[in-house]
Amino acid sequence: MSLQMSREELLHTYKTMRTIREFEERVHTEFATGEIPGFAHLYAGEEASAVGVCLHLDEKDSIASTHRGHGHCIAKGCDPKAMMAEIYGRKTGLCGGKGGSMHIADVAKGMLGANGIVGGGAPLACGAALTAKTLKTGGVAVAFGGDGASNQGTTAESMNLAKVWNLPLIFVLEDNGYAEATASAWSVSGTPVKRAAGYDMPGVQVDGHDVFAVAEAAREAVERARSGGGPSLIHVVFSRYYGHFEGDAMTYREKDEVENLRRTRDCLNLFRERVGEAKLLDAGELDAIDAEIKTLIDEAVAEAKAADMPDPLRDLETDVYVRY
Amino acid sequence: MSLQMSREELLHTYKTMRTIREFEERVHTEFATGEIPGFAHLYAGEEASAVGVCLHLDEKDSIASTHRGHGHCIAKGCDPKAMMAEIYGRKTGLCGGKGGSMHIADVAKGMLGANGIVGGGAPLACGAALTAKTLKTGGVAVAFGGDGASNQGTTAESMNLAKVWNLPLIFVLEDNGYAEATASAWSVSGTPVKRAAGYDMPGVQVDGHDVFAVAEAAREAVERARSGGGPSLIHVVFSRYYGHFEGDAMTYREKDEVENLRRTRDCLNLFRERVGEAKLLDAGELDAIDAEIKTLIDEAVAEAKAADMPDPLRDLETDVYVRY
Amino acid sequence: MSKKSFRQAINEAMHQEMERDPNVILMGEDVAGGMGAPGEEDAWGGVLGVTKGLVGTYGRERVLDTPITESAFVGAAAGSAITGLRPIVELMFVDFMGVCFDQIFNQAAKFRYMFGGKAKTPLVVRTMYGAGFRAASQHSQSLYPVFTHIPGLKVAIPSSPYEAKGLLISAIRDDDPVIFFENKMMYDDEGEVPDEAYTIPFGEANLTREGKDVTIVAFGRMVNLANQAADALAKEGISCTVVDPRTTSPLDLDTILECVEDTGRLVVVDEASPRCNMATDIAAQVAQDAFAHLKAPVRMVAPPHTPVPFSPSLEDAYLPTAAKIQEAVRMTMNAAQREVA
Amino acid sequence: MSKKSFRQAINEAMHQEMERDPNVILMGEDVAGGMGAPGEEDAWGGVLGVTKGLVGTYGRERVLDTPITESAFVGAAAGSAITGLRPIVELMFVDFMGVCFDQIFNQAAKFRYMFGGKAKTPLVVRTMYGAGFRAASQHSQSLYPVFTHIPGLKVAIPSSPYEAKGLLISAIRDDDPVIFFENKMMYDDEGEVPDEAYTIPFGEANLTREGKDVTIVAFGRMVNLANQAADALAKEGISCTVVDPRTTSPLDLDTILECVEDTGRLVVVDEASPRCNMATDIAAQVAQDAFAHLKAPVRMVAPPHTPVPFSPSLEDAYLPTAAKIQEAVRMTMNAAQREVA
Ligand SMILES: Cc1ncc(C[n+]2csc(CCOP(=O)(O)OP(=O)(O)O)c2C)c(N)n1
Ligand SMILES: Cc1ncc(C[n+]2csc(CCOP(=O)(O)OP(=O)(O)O)c2C)c(N)n1
Ligand SMILES: [Mg+2]
Ligand SMILES: [Mg+2]
Repeated sequence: MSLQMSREELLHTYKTMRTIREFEERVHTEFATGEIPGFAHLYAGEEASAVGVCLHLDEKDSIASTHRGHGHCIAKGCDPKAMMAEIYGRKTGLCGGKGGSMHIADVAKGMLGANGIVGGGAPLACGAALTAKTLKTGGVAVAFGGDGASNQGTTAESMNLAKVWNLPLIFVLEDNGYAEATASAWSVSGTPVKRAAGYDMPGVQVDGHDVFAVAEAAREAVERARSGGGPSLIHVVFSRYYGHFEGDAMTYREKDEVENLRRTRDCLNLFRERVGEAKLLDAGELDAIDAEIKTLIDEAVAEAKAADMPDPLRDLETDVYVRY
Repeated sequence: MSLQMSREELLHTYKTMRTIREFEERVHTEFATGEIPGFAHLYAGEEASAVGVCLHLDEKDSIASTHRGHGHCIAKGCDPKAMMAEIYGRKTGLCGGKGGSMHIADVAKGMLGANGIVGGGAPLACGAALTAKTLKTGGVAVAFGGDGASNQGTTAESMNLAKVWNLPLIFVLEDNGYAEATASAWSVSGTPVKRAAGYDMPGVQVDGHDVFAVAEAAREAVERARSGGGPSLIHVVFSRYYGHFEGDAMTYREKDEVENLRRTRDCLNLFRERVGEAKLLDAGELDAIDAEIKTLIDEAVAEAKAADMPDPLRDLETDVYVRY
Repeated sequence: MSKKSFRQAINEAMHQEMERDPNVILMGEDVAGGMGAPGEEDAWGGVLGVTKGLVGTYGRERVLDTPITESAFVGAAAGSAITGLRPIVELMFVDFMGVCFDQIFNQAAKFRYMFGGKAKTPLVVRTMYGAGFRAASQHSQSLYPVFTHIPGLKVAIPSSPYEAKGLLISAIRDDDPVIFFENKMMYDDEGEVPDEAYTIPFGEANLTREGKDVTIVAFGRMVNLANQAADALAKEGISCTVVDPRTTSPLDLDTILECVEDTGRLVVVDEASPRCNMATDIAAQVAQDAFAHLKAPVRMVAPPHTPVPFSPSLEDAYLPTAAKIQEAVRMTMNAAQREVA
Repeated sequence: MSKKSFRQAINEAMHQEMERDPNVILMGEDVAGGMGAPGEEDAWGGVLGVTKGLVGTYGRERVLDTPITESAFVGAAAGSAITGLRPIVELMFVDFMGVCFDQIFNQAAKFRYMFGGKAKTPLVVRTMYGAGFRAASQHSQSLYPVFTHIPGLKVAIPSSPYEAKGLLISAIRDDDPVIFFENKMMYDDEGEVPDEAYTIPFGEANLTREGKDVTIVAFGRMVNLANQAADALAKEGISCTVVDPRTTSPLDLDTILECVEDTGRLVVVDEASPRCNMATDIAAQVAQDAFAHLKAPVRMVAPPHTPVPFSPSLEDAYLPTAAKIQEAVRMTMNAAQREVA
């Protein structure tokens, strides 16, 4: 796989992946303190997918995401500080504290929402693609979904609908090996690429630890979509570093599975190695980004903690309808 | 395709197909008189599918059917007289007049119901197959569904579930060219056989006008299921003779499409030709069956018309619960 | 103004709104009809012909046939609504909501709230409801109480061709998701309908009769039965107000309360199954907020707690009728009455 | 008899019924856990550990993990129920009903009626409901009014570990489809629970307090709040009856009516969204059937008509509380009272 990225793209890619990683590692530690309410499903280890795909998108393009949505949000341009505040349930959160981790959205940025319903996003992405097609905006849409979601009826229906309507849509199937405690090797019969072929849809499997591989596959699929060539599927194979949600003891995984992965297949390390070998960026530049992001996330947490909670009297019953 | 059927099977096959045809033609004419309430979706032209498949089933096997269910019912052994009475909404109907055409069922016979919901039957068939597997009855289940239903999420989910659970199940996809006024050539992207391959499921396409072809494919699939080999898909290609439902003017079809089909590809005619050529049955025997069935259906209609309607006072509120 | 059928009124509303706003699109199974088929283009115009002619005018880019995948296309409608279109999606029979409810109640209905007010979802789901069609248990349900229960949805139930056109145009111009219930028995009902576009505001009840003894609240087709009952009762000397709330969410409770304050008696007529339905919803709110004005027990008229039966003899007995409404009104008149202020 | 958590009580009910009847099976996402994974067999026992240990005893043939395809496996449960098994299926959060409702309300619920009484469907759907878990709009709904609305379903909502075990055993032995609602906030609640199997009949309300001034009807977790409110009100000299109907369908209306006849006042507490919910259902039936005994307006305590918010500050304000129940009771006591016979 070639490293066809401009210097700017390389920096953007690394910085975005690092932002996601730092964000998620920090949510992990903060969650353990008990201060973050509710659930959190972390994307650490999977950064290359969101970033490799969203590299080719701009604000006229839309994505629909999943319960494990922080990475997609950041890659699609959501403000990490507003996201952190949302996760803490603050009034300053991206959704005013009403949505929380599982419902972060920024429709103006084309981020149509994390989603608490497995498989819930694919039909919505069809709709965004239909808007792009109908209004001839030149936009495309991406439906992110997990291996678990790939079995859900909505995914199959959406693949057929996207094909029949010839929508500018990319299905990104993020196969992190598990749906909760169930292995994708068991729950997904056949293969996603063969399933795509069942709908006459181009499909390709890529190594999800390698952002260049993801980006290359996404470039092709996005170009196909933009040029009227219809939907595609990308089967991204990788792993999550943390439990299904924070608190999951992961008894179903090999003891050293994650440790090994972190050591040998980490997308950020692999990126550093690859750009180092190819002498495209130097380590100092990347270290500087790391430091910058660390500060950003420190601030995000501090600001979130300092921010006000929504006011029950004023905020509870607003935003249900535009007008009622 | 060989004609591997015993004489008894040949007679049963012809007689059952003729029963369905006569039943449906008669519902067609009776419907026109306005005496039959509600909807009727006729199976005429598709007899070879229900009969070719059910030939291999007995009472420990189950089928889940569709809105176009009369043929499946008859092939699975439901009493045509009780069915006709049901279609007329009589107390003597197979469901006491409560179900009507779209809900005829005879659970004791393994006929788990016609179904008003497109795609509704496949999950139920998974359940029947699970019962057979769990209780080791040796039974199998069949999920009948149309080309339209093949896109429905329930169908995709059921294919994966059947594969993952290794259920003794056969998906019979009855592709009659249309879902209402929409051509399957448009609505079904890819092909059913390729979709089955997407789930690592054996799949085969057969000519649905040829009962021998259907029976042969079904024999293989049923044997696979019974012997623990898991699910299969059979894509049956043919046509319906009447509109989507009674009253449909079929403006979307070629003017002489049905006429041509009746002339050249009728399953009953083809059967007669084939067994005649092979000198397996003689025309006289078949004519006698025709006469016998005509009488049966005449009686069915007469008895249905003469039967009482259910009594609102006694029958309206019963059968909701076993106990409430 | 001219006589139009309920079907024509709905068709005309869509025609005029599609003409007015290029972002309005229509999708559903066979709403155009004939996709991929050899026959004529506008073969069906919906299973009961309600969308007939629209594809001829607006083309297949704006009148989209769909495969039979309600989750995908209702969800696509929701997704298109938050990204700039104003979709009308036909969910043929409301009974089919079971295969796509998630996209309606967890997605479309909740976007705005979950996203902190930063989304609008101008989605209309047109759907058929109601018994009497001999269509049996899976094609005859009313189910609007289920949608009314869900915060984030609006629910409209027109009771005449005039109401249908005005309410549908309001629904299409509304920025929130609206579930629009069409009673399948009413498509051939005729009434005076203005030729030009007009709106009927949501949450404003319509009084089709004004009386002094009993307030009857009814929805959709039941409004006609309530009117018939009121006419018959007038001959017995019982004078009824008939309230058609038009929308169950938002609900014009104020008007209902005012009518009950005047009459002191309430009968609610609902075609939906009797538990947790609109009859209980309104009866309970009145018993809470206008209790002091009630002279007699509230009465609810609804079908029994059974699926809808197929057989005509049973289905006719299943449905509320004008006679049953009259009976309920007489019961409230004959019940031990109580003095009110 | 020993102290057990709500979670243990439910787990024990399943254990004992699976032991008693080999046709009882259990299925759902990760109800065993670990399918295809390298780690230990009984990894999860359900997302909140309710089914833990069952696979160890009954094996993977009777404790079936499923892919995330609720329509397929809930439908498979229904199909297995009419062909001889007695499945318990876990629909993790009731909010997910939107992707599989058809198999519940059009299939399982209606088989018996549509088939003229010639089928039985001994299906139990166990599912989590309720807010307070900081799980936001799509994981916090109550939704039992939607299931209560549907003829053919039974709906049970246990309010304590004791109730949970007895009602679940009844549900498993019942020949009709039962939706069994577990409040996710209650899993660690403890209470005395007999070790042996026992049943609590459906449709028989339980009076957890008996008083003379006000009848409070509440469901599930709300029963505890109602009891707390009753205890606090007793100190103010207001004496309350608290009714836990246990099942919303069938509903023991007779007991509720009797209590209202005694107290003359009714407050209904419901965690579900306020429109067409159980509070309106009961308030309306009482206002119809026990009107003559009501001294004061019925009062309903329910959340506002909004999705469930995420932020703790909002969610706490969203939910009914003992204080809100007390306030409602005081309002009925302070409302203009009316003489009754
Ligand atoms: C319809 C539905 N069913 C079940 C769940 C519960 N659930 C949340 S995430 C999850 C696993 C999803 O697996 P996958 O799609 O592989 O995504 P991953 O968590 O691995 O990113 C499940 C079962 C849900 N949220 N929605
Ligand atoms: C969920 C659902 N959507 C739509 C319908 C309306 N409908 C009934 S039959 C039918 C066409 C089905 O086509 P197909 O599966 O090919 O079966 P065929 O009628 O050709 O036998 C449609 C759309 C329905 N009954 N259920
Ligand atoms: Mg996964
Ligand atoms: Mg078809």
